[in-house]
Formats: sequence, structure tokens, C-alpha cells
Amino acid sequence: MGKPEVKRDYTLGERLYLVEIVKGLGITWKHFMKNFRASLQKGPHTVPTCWQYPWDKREISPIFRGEHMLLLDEEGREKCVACGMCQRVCPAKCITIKRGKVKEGEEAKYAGKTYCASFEIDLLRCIFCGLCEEACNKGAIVLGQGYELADFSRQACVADKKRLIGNFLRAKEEGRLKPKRPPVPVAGAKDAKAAGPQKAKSAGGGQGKGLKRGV
Amino acid sequence: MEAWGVALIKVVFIWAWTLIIATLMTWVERRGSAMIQDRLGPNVCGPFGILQPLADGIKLFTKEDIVPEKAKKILFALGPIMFALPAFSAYAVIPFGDKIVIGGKEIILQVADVNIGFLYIMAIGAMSVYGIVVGGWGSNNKFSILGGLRSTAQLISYEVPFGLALLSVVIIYGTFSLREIVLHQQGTFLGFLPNWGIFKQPLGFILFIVTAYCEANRVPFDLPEAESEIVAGYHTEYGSMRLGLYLFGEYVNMYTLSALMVTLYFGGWHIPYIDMSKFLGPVAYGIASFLVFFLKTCFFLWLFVWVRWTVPRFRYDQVMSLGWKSLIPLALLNLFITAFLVQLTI
Amino acid sequence: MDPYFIVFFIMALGAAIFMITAKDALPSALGLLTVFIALSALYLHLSAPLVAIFQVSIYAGAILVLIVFVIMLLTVPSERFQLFQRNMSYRIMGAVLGALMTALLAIGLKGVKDIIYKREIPEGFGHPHLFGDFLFRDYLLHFEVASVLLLVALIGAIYLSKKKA
Amino acid sequence: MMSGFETIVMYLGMSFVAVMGMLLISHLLGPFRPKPKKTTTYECGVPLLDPSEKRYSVKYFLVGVLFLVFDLETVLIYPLAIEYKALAQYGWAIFIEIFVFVAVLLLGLVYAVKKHAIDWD
Amino acid sequence: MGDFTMFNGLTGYILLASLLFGIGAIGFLTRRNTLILFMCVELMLNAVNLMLVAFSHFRADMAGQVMVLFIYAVAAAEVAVGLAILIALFRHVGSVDVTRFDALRW
Amino acid sequence: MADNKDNNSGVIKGPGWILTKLEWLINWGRKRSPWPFPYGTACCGIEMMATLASGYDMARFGAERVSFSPRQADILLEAGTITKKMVPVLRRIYDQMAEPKWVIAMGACACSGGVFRSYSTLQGIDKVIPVDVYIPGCPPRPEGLLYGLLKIIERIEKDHPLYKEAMKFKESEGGRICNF
Amino acid sequence: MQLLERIKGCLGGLIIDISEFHGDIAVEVDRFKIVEALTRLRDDESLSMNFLSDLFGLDNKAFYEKPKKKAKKGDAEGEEEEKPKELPPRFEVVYLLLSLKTNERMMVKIRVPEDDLEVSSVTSLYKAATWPEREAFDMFGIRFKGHPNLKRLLMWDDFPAYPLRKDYPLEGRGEERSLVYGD
Amino acid sequence: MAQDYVKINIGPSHPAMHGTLRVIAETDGETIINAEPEIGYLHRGVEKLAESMTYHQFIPVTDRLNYCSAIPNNVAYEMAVEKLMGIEVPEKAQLIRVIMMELSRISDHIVCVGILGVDIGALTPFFYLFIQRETIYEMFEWYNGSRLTNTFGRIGGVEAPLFPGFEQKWIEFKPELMKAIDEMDKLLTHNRIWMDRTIGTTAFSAEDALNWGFTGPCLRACGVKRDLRRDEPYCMYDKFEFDIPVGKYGDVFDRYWVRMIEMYESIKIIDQAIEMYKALPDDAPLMAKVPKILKASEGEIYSAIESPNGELGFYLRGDGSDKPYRLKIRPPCYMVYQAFGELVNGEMVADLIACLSSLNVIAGELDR
Ligand code: SF4
Ligand code: SF4
Ligand code: SF4
Repeated sequence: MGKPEVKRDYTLGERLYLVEIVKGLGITWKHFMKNFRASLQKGPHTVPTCWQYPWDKREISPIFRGEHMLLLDEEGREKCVACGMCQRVCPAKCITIKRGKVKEGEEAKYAGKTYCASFEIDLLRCIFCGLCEEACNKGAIVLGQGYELADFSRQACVADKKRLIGNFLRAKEEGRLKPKRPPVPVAGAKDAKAAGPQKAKSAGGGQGKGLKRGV
Repeated sequence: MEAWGVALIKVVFIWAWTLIIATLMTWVERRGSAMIQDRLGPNVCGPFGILQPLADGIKLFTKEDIVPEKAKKILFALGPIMFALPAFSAYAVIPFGDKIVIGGKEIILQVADVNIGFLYIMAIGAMSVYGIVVGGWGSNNKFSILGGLRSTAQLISYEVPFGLALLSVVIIYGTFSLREIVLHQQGTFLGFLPNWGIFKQPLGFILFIVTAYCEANRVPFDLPEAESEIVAGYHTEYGSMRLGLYLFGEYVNMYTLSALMVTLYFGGWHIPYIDMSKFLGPVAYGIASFLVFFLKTCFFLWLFVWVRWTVPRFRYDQVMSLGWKSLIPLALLNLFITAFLVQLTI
Repeated sequence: MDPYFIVFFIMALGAAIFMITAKDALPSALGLLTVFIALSALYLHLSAPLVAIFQVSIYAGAILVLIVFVIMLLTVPSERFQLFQRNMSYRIMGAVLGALMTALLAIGLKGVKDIIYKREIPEGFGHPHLFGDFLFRDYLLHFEVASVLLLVALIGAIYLSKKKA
Repeated sequence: MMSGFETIVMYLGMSFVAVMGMLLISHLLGPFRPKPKKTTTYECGVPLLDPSEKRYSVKYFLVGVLFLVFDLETVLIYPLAIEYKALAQYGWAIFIEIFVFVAVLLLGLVYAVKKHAIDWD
Repeated sequence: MGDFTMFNGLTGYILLASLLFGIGAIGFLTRRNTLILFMCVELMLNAVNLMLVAFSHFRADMAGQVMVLFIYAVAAAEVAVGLAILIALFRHVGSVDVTRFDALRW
Repeated sequence: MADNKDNNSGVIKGPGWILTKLEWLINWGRKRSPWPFPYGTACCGIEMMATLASGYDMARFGAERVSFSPRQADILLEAGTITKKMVPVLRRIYDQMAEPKWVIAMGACACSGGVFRSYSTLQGIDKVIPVDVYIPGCPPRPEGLLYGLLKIIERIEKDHPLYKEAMKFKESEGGRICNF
Repeated sequence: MQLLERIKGCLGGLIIDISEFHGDIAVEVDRFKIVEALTRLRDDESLSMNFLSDLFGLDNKAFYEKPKKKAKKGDAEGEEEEKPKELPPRFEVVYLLLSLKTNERMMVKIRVPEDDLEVSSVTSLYKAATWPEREAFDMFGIRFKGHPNLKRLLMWDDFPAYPLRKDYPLEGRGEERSLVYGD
Repeated sequence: MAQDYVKINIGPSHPAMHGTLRVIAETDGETIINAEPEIGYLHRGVEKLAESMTYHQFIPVTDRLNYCSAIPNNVAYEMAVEKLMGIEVPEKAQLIRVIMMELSRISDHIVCVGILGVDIGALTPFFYLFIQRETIYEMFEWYNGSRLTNTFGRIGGVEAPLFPGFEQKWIEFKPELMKAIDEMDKLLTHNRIWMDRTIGTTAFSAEDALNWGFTGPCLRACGVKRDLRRDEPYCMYDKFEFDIPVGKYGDVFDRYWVRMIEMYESIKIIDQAIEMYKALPDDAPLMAKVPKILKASEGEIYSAIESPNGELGFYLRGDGSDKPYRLKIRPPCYMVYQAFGELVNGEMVADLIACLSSLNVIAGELDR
């Protein structure tokens, strides 16, 4: 197993270490000056390519797959009917649902005939893949933008129904609800055309705003 | 008695000063490297994060002190001390300014102006090998030992060109006293150039700076602690303040070497074409010379940082062959040329 | 009594004794290092700063480094042979001889006072300039011979360690 | 008069005291919670494959020898170098002296390089 | 011990030198680790150096100091060659125990 | 397992102003200089790198000097899957870390095994080492990690470094409380 | 000429079964002749399958049991007594070959019965098979004769089971690696 | 001979070992006499897991294989399932796949080259590249909501069209990316230290490489011009124009250099793909018609794509149910890494690290 002989010619400039090193120093100096100037102009704590997390939060994509939320419809009724689709499709098996029958007089609270008596997502298990959102044909579960999930104990990282609905209410208040994704046009399907025109504002929405850096 | 007092003040002052500079250097290095890398660096700790070294220090002070069971206890304990001591002591003979006159008494801004200052630096430099070797060997960890071996080989190899480069300086100035060397660099030479060592010894300076980087274990010669190869090198097993001494000693070394560069090659406290002592009062002149010297030193400190974050690292055998096959012949050549020119111009 | 001398006297002596009694080679080398440093301090006292510095930079910084290097390469701490010679006669012989030498030398001291007279030490004695001058004037040839000696040593060492075992 | 050397010794003593003080403070302030395995040798998280008390390659040795000789020669020139300017007035003797010295040094280096004493393999 | 009253004088130095020399000699003859033997030799050389410097000081004669310089050269040469021999031996014997180096030829 | 973690819950009787200040100082130092041991084993490790890199720059919190030697690290930043084959390694590294030490479990795998409910994956590192902060996500955004770091800092602030020692001392030395 | 024909021409009598599915050709050969078959395929001018893309094992246990259930549900077959002996060998080893010359791929497979889990190694032909064979040993327990270093690859050395076999539960049988290993 | 070889254990938790690899190297001083890689520290049982998951559920798991570039893994898996079931993917979906795959190829190469730099001691270029990678992440995130583990695509197509600002974003991003790569190039490629470290280290001949099953950049570095995108075109790659860079000696430098050039080529491909994408009507289909519950017939297929690391193949066998009967992943770096001992023997310890980083071994797909 002979290793091939390697012969490469070095140019004179390469041979002398210093030339390239000085060039390299030039590049790093440029970067340094750029950042230094920026910090002179915009205050000492800024560099154009750095988001300072707790104070200067970066705008994240509206469809970011963060902490889940359970949606309420316009009349404030819970959308989830505890059909278990999300549970079944979840690859991490982190959703636990208890189904309850809607009793007389409670219709104002729930949209369907059944509801989830408890709905727990083990966030520590969840891999935020979004399959549950896709599977739910009621549109009841949606992945929100929450990402500050760290906590001290395992129990604190299990999101129960209250927290999930709370997430939704907060997101609604702050106007951070996810834009509705139009159905994807399917080949050969008749309704592909119908789905077409409204496609203009598709997923993602924003014109790449939030892609700017720094302050 | 008075002399003792002055000496004591100078000793304490320069010791504290070295300490402060080294501390600040860690901050400068971290912020500077961050800026170079489009980052921010520590900035939550005090204004501009300047208290970061302090926090690190406190953290290290209150960290548990582990002595590995396989370690050779005495050597393990001696390692950091033997590393830090030479590092801290080396500055004793380097001037940090010209002189200051207070109350009619002239005080030279140097801890000890000895007639062998030059060799003192070399001897102390040779001693710093022990700290690494003893620490690495004492840890009894393969990475440490490898780091220790590497660094020994590397440090001693570069001591030769280091010494030879300095030899040329000695030939030119004919003294071992660093203060006298600075005094020699006043004025101009050939009519227009400042009478600085760099212009008399351009090749020597390059050799010196390269070897200085090696002696300080800085990139591109940071093999003894090459993070990606041998974890943390010779100080893999060290934590708490012992580690602190190692890290600290490195910065002190950098400071000493930078000051040495200024002293030997960049005219110490002199500003070219301007004689500060002519128009400044004795006190002001002292302070000014101190500041000039310090600013020049800062540049070289910065250079250390700057180069560190620009170039990759050598491999062991490349360090060796660079040292022995390029630097030493070059240093000999330089010595020869210097001797020749001095002989001609005498 | 000169405290400076006493301190380093004790330091050198203690370190030397530690050196020959230490179990492992590396602590022993550190003992030797201490001896060197103490001696170098004494040289300073003897108005030989250059020698003092050379003591540190050559003995401590080069010769001992090489020895330490070899210690790191060769010694295996798990290899625990006896500290001292097994042969009793060696030991006794060593001790006796050593003591004898010391005694002899010390006895020689008795006459010292008569031979040596302390001259007035001239100004600048031991200054590097003087040293260089002296070296150049009187010992030029020795100097060259030393360099050749070193060259030969170098060649010998390389030859020996490159030789296929 | 205070000689420079005594100041240096003072400086050394001060460094020593400070370094020891640092270690002492750290020793006092640091917690101490011995636990099994805490003091085992770190080897990337696995137990020792084989003891680290082994002989390392002798190849490092030659560098040491080379260094010893070269360092010594360098140091030997120092006393001459300091007087170089003064001695140069007597003619070229000193130059030749240094030249010969350097040549001998170079000879050794050439021999070492020829013998691959510096190359790793 | 009337002669030692001037302890800081020449006699003190000679005493130290002879003691060091003796210790070195004892170590050299009794220790088994070859490396320590080397160190003992160095110690003995150092004792000689000390003597030279001391005499040079008290006689105000530079020759002693210059002599020391040459001793350095000799010591270095000795160590370089000696250690090289040691390593060559070591390759055969596999130990630095001096009692193992008993074959005159290998 | 979590022996040294949660025993500071008891009410602390003020041991004096100096001690309090000293504790504050020590805590300040510790929280401002949390050197991580980046134990990135899988995808989360990549995101951890992104956190260390320019955009998010964990160095701002002083966590710049990533130490790959457990002796020098304060926080074990476990990012990624721990398989059963890896368990002893993790445990050993945790053991070798010097006190005080904290552990962040980053990502679903480290916290609970995540999607890998399989024969070879450890279902959460808290089975072998005590965890201080869990960060859900797969992988968590760098912001999520930084938030976790802030949580650790929060935890450090509440620590009583000296008092705990005093307690230990008391236990072992028969009621002698050392006064600082 | 079509790949199928060329393969048939090349291997000839070595072929036990050959099938094509969505363009992928799978050839089954005698398990004792695998080295010969691969050598022929490699050295054949028109094929020159000189690149071993992958090699892995496969457990057919569940697969063979399935038709039985179907048969019960369905109506066609009446034989209820299916003897286990009549099942084809339980394990398969699949070799994925690629010709760098013609950019064609094919699969070669051999069947290994449960009671004689030994096949000859192809590491002498393709170095690339070194780890895949170890993995197949690790995961299925198939032993490769002539392999230079056949030991577990992915699981630790004293892992008691072969995890990819169909009768091994996904979440394992609770094997834990001891925390105190090695010292 | 009395001198022993020292066994150095490098990894698993070693700075250069990506957390999970382990090499046991016997060394003679600095020279490696014998190096043996040990893997399995990230064996998560993915193949077993696949057997208990539906075809659809498994997509998120494929993200976690090669986590430096999840998208090619997703696509490779989806293509395998599509091949098994005979599904034709619409053109527009293919174009989106191409764009995303090339973006993630760039991001993968960025990680590889950046880490190579870090391991050789040059930290700064890593940061320059990583900040560009952040933008790529951003594009992914705005496309489907995740930065790293994208769960991109669905069986039969993709889940969404490109977001409206995509092209604009790309146009803005492209010069910055090129600048960053240029800077890396200027900082390293001609730097003598870098050249000394990389040229000639762990060179490998083409025959050996083929015998060991090398693919991708590592193979191309050895001088074999093989790229599945050209040789077995999929996803309309035959419609794009791009070069395939090849090296000569297969040393670290060549691998580095091939990756650097490939980044430029990927940029070219993305440019072309965006043009083609724009030419398609807005409502062109993105998904093939697939049944709600995917069930494969009995049969076995193998389908491979050129992932950033090389040939990434999925062998699938269906048994008529909605779960794969057997899924075998052919990860590219698995084959490369098994030759690691061969590669580094006789080199120096520092080269081991450089070599490892230049191979871009991703433990996730290595151990599965
Ligand atoms: S969230 Fe949707 S899928 Fe899940 S149970 Fe509720 S309605 Fe069903
Ligand atoms: S995001 Fe994925 S893992 Fe999380 S709950 Fe939904 S389906 Fe399960
Ligand atoms: S939590 Fe997710 S991203 Fe993190 S290591 Fe596990 S699978 Fe990878």
C-alpha cells in the first residue's frame, strides 16, 4: 500500500513564510477595524455580525418550530378533538392525550364533540419535527416560536394543556401567530389549480426581514 | 536605607504593574480576538467586560484543587511555581522608562540596572523550561508528558537562535546593560533613520521575534498546548490556581518579551527626532518616557494577539527543522555580517 | 558571619545531600538545580556576575536540561532498582573515599591562610568587559580549542546515537 | 550603595512570596470534596490503556545534545562580543576569531543536518 | 577550629567546595542510577568551579573565572558524549542501572 | 447522585456581613467565568459550535475558554446523544471535574433520549450524572442554549459556596463552625 | 446488452435466483461461492463491478412468518402445517456492487441459515468490506471466515445480543454497560 | 529494544474527535506506528428504529444522521422511498431539493473546512465561515422552520415552495459567502505553514481509495473524477453545468482544496436552479400524488445520492406494510473512516488530527 509521493512546487512567496503571513494579518486587521469602527459608531457593545441574545433578540422565522401551542378558534373554543392523530404520528412518542366527551353545557368551551381532558407534551422528548402539526386535520396543534425552554427539572419541561393554550394566547396577543400555510399543489390533482391563485403569500411570509444583523 | 526604600518601591511597583498588564492582556486578547473574528468577546462582566480577568481569577482561586492520584505529588506542586517564578522575575532588568527626578533625587526607571542584564534574561528564559517539564512530567498523564517533551525540545531549540540574535545586538552596542543599550539608540543614524536597533539589525529582529514567539509558546509555536492534539498539553491535569499560574505566566512572558523587543530594537523610550528631555520637566519627562515605552510595548503585545489569531500551527518536526535549518544558519549569517560591518566601520 | 553566605551555604549543602539521596532521578535533578542556583548566588557574591549567569544558563539551562531530558526518556518509575550499590564493599568504599577526600581537602585549608593574601579588589573586577578583554588577550587559543572540543563532542554524540544498535 | 543584584534578589523573593501566597489562598478558598475516581488520570474519559510511565522516544534526545553544544558556544562568544568594538581596534584578529568560531559551529550544524539528527524520521 | 572563624572568607568557600566535592564523590560511588552518577560528576565539577572563583576573587585575578568558562565547555562535552553513550548502552541493556553495565563489549 | 446539588435549600442564618460579601464575590467570579467543557457528541454539538461562533458568541458571558480538560472546566455542557457505550466516559469525565461543577443537558437526546428510544441510547443523562439545567429542543436554538446558560448563572448566584463548606466542616469535625 | 443478460452470462451456474425491482437487479448466489462470484463480477470485462458500495446483513425471520398469517386470513392455500425447516435460510448477506466504468449497480446476496452462520469474508477482494463485515457480525452474529479482525464494531465488546435481529426488541433487553469498566 | 511504543488514546471526548470518535494510536514519540479507530460511541440504533416507524415518521430521524447537512439525508431517504414505491417527483420540487441540497452542501463544507482550520490551529477562518453558515441556517429556517434538523421534504415532493424573499436573500448572500471563502483561501491556502501541514500528509492513491470504498471529496482528492451528480444523475442534476474538482495525491491539502472548489460549484448550481425555478409557473405541483398511508410492496431497492461527504445510499426493503422491513444506510464516511488506520500509519500525531478533520467524519452517520 504505497502512499503516493507528493511533489508540489512552492512559489517563492510561499516559501518565505512572512509574505503570506503579512497578507493574512492584513485580512484579520481589516476585520478588526471593521468591527472596531462599528463599535465606535454604534456603541461599544456591537459588532455587525453578533446578536446579543438576552438584550438584542434576533428575529426568528415566523414558522420556526418551537414550543407547541393548542389553538382556540375565533369563539374561544378549543379546537382539539383528541383524535390522537398527532400522538400516533409523533416519532418521539412524546404526546399523551386523555380524551373526554363533551358534556352538556360545555359546548362553548370545545369545538368538537370530544375534547382532550389532558394534553401533555414532554418537551424533553419532543424533537420539534412538526409532524404533529401536519397530521392534525383540525389545525389544533401548531408549533410556535417559543425557544426559551430551559429549566431546572424534568417536570418543569412537561407542557400541559394550560401551558400550551397559554402559549397560544400569548402568541396571539403579540401577533406572532403562524401564517397559514396554503396547501401544497399536488401533481395530477384537480384542485391543484384551485390552490394556485392564493399561493402568493405562502409560508414564511416575510421578505427576509429579520435577516439583518445586529442592531 | 534610602536606596533600599527606593528599590523596594520600584520592585513593588513593577511587580504590580506586570501583574496588571498581564491581567489586562487576557482581556485584550479575548476582546481583540473576538473583534478579529467578528465576535464580541466578554462584555457582560463590568464595563466592556474589563472585569473578566478578575472574575476568572476569583473563579480559579475558589476552584477545587485536584492532585491526580498517579501524579508525582512534589513535582506536580512544583511545576506551576517553577513556571511562574522565572516568568515573574524576568522583568527585573528591563527598563520601563528613562529616569525621573523627585525631590532632587534621580531615580532610574528600572528595577536593577545590572551589567549583565542581558544574560540574566537569557538565563531566566532557560529556567522556564523546567516549569513545563516538571509540570508535564509530574502530572503523569500522557498528554502532559508529550506536551512537556515537545515544549522542552522546542524551547531549547529556539534558545540558540534567540541567543545568537541577541549576540549581534551585543556586538553592536558592546554592553550587557539593557539601559545602556537604550541610551545608545538615541538620535539618528545615517542622517535620517532613527538610531534604532531594528534598522541596524533587521534580520536579527525578525529572528528575534520568531524565536520570541516560540519562547512564549504562542501560535504558530503553541505545540506544547496544542489544544486539538494533546488536549491542553502540559497543563492538562492542572486546575484551580495552579492552572492560573501557568496561564498567567504565559502572559507575563509575553509582556517581558515585548518589552525586550522595544528595548533592543525600538529605541526604548526614545521618540525619533524628538528629544523629550529638552522641553519636559524632570517629572514630566520621567512619566512621558514611561508612557512612550509602554505604548511601544503595547504594540508588540497586540502583535502577539494579532498573529495568534491569524496563522495556523506548526507541526513538531517542522518547528524543529525551521529552527535548526533556517533560523540558526540565518542567525549565524547575521552575526557574521554584523561583525563584519562593525569591523569595517570601526 | 555573613548571612548571605550562610543561607546559600546551607542551601547548597542541603540540596546536594538531597540530590544523592533522592529516590527518583528527577527530584534528584531538581536538587542539583538548587545547588547550581545557590552556587550562582555565591558567585555573585564573589564578584563574578558573569560566571554566575553562565552557571545558570549553561549548567542549569543547558546541561541539566539535557540530563532531565534523558531522565524523561529513559527512566521508568515502575522500574525500581535499589537506590544504592548492592555490593557492600562499594558502599563502604564510596563512603570512606568520599569522607577521605573531604577530609583531605579540609585539612588543606589549614595552610590556606598562609598562601593566600587578600589583595585589594580593583574597581570593576569581574565586569564583563574585563572578562572579555582577558579572554581575548590571554586565552584566545584555549577558546578556539574549546570550540573544537565541543564540535568533536557533538559529532561523537550524534554518531553514537545514530549508530544502529 | 544598593547594588543591582540585591534588588534582583529582592525581586525574586517577592515573586516567590507572591506565587506561594496565591497558591495558599487558592488552597484555602477552594472546596475539597474527594470522591472516588475524581483523581484518576484524564485520558479522554476512558481508563488508562496502559500506564503513562513509559519510555518516550529517544529521538528527542539528539535535539538536547545539539542544543547543549550550541548554547554553550553561543554563551562562550558573549564575553568576546561585549568587547568586540573595543577589540576590533586592534585589527582583524577578533573578527577572524569570531569567524572561526562561527565556522566551527556551522560545521557542527552541517554535520548534524547531514546525519538527519534534526529530522524526526 | 580557629581557622574557620573567618567563615565568610575564603575558608568558608573552600569548606563548601570540599564538602560538595565529597558529597559528589560519595554519590558517584554509591548510587546505581547512571543519571544520578552523571549529576554527581557535575556536582564535583561545580565544587571545583567554586574553588576557582573563590580563589580568583580573593587573589583578584581574573584567570580563575576564565578557567571556569573552560570547565563549562569540558563539562558540556562530557555530558553530551556521556549521555549519548548511556543511551546507546541503554538500548542494549534496557536499564539505567549501573550494575547492569558490566559487559565490556556487547 | 444529586448529592451536592440541592442541599442549600435550608435557610441560611447570616454568618456575618464579610462572609456574605465574600460569598457574593465568589459567586460573582464563578458566574462570570463559567468555562464550559463542551461535550458535543452529535447534532447538538454543531449547534453548540454555532453558539460559540460569531453570531451568538457565548464568550460574552465569559464562557470563551472552552476547556477540554475536566480539571479546568466549570460546566459540563452535554450536547448530544449519549449512548450506552458512552456512559462510562461521561460519568468519568463528570467525576474528574473539579468542584464546583454544573451540568447542562442540551437537547432532547441528552435530556431524555429524544426520538431514539432504542436499545443503545441512554434515556437521559440524568440517569448517570446530576443535571442542573435541561434545555429541550432538537437541537435547541443557540438562543435556547444561551438561555440555559443564563439559568445556570441564576443557579450559581443562589449558591452559598462558603457556607456549604462550613456545613461540611461541621459534620465532620463535630460541631466546629469555622468563622471567616 | 442489458445488464441482466451480462450478469447471467458472467455468473452462469452460480446464480440461484435473479430478480429485478424498479431497475435494481438482485442476484442470489450460493453462499459458499460468494468470493468466486464477486471475483468474476469484478474481473469480467463487460461488467467490471470493481467497487463494493456496501455490505450488510438482513434477518428474514419476520418476513417469512408474515405469509403464514396472510394465508390464515386469505383463502388460497390450505396448508396449515408449514414446517420451519422448509423456510429458506434465515439470514441474508447483501453485497452492493457498482461498476465505475459503466455506472451500473447490482446486488448480490447470499442466504445464511441460522445454524451455520459462517460465510467467507471478501476483505481480500475489497478492503471496503472490513467494517461492514464486522458490523454484520455485530448486528446479526454472522461470522466471516478470513476476516482479519472480526469483533464487535458498534456495540461494546461484551454486549450479549445481536440487536438487529428481528427477535430483539427495539428498546433492548435492559443491557447496561457497567459504569466501572476497565479499572 | 528497550524502548516501548506509547499507546495514546485519543477520544472520545477529545477536542478534535468531534465528541464521539476514538483512535487508539501507538506512537513512537511523535510518529504513529499503528492507529486503530474505534467507533460506536454514537450508535443510536437508527436502522432498528426505522423498522418500527412508518416511512413518513422516519424522515425526522434521517436529519440526525449527518447533522452537518441534514437535507441531503432527507432527500436521499425520500428518494429511496419514492423509488421503492415508484413515485415521480414533480420538477419544481426537485429544483427546490437541489437548491436546498446545494446550500447544505456549502454549509457542510464550511463545517469541514472550518474545523480543519481549527484543528490545524487557525481559528479565525472558522469564524468567518461560520457567520456565513448562520445565514444559510436562516434560509432553512425561513423555508421550513428549523435551522439544523430540517425534516426537509416529504415523500413525493416538498412541503412548501421557496419563501418569497428567497431569491433576494440569495443574491445578497452570495457575494458575502464568496468573500468569506476567498478570505479563507487567502488566509490559508498559500500560507506556508498551512501548506507544510497539509501537503503530503496522509496521501492516498486512487487504487487504494477505490478499494477501500472511498467516495465523495475524499475520492476526488485522490484524482478520481467521480460524482454521482454527474455519473448517475438524479434530481435533474444533468441539466446543470458544473465542474467536478479533482485533486492529485489525496492528501489533506487536496481534500481541503476540493471542498473549497466545490463550494464555488455549488454556488453556480444554485444560481442555475433558481433561474429554472423562476421559469416554472407559480402553481406547478410540488407534490406527487401519494396515498395518505404509504405502503410499499415487497421488493428491495438501493438508491444513492452524492451527499456532501460522498455516496449516501439507502437500501430499503418493503414487506407490504407501512414500515420498512429493513433499512440500511450506506454512510459515506463509514467507508472512509475504516481506512483511517491505513491513512495515518507512519505519519505524526498532529497529522492524525488534520487527517481526521479533512475526512469530515460525522459520527451520526458513521455509527447510525
Ligand atoms: S391536536 Fe389535532 S391531531 Fe392531535 S388530538 Fe387534537 S385534534 Fe387530534
Ligand atoms: S413536533 Fe414532532 S416530536 Fe414534537 S410532538 Fe410534534 S410530532 Fe412529536
Ligand atoms: S437532541 Fe436532537 S439535535 Fe440534539 S443530539 Fe439529539 S437528535 Fe441531535
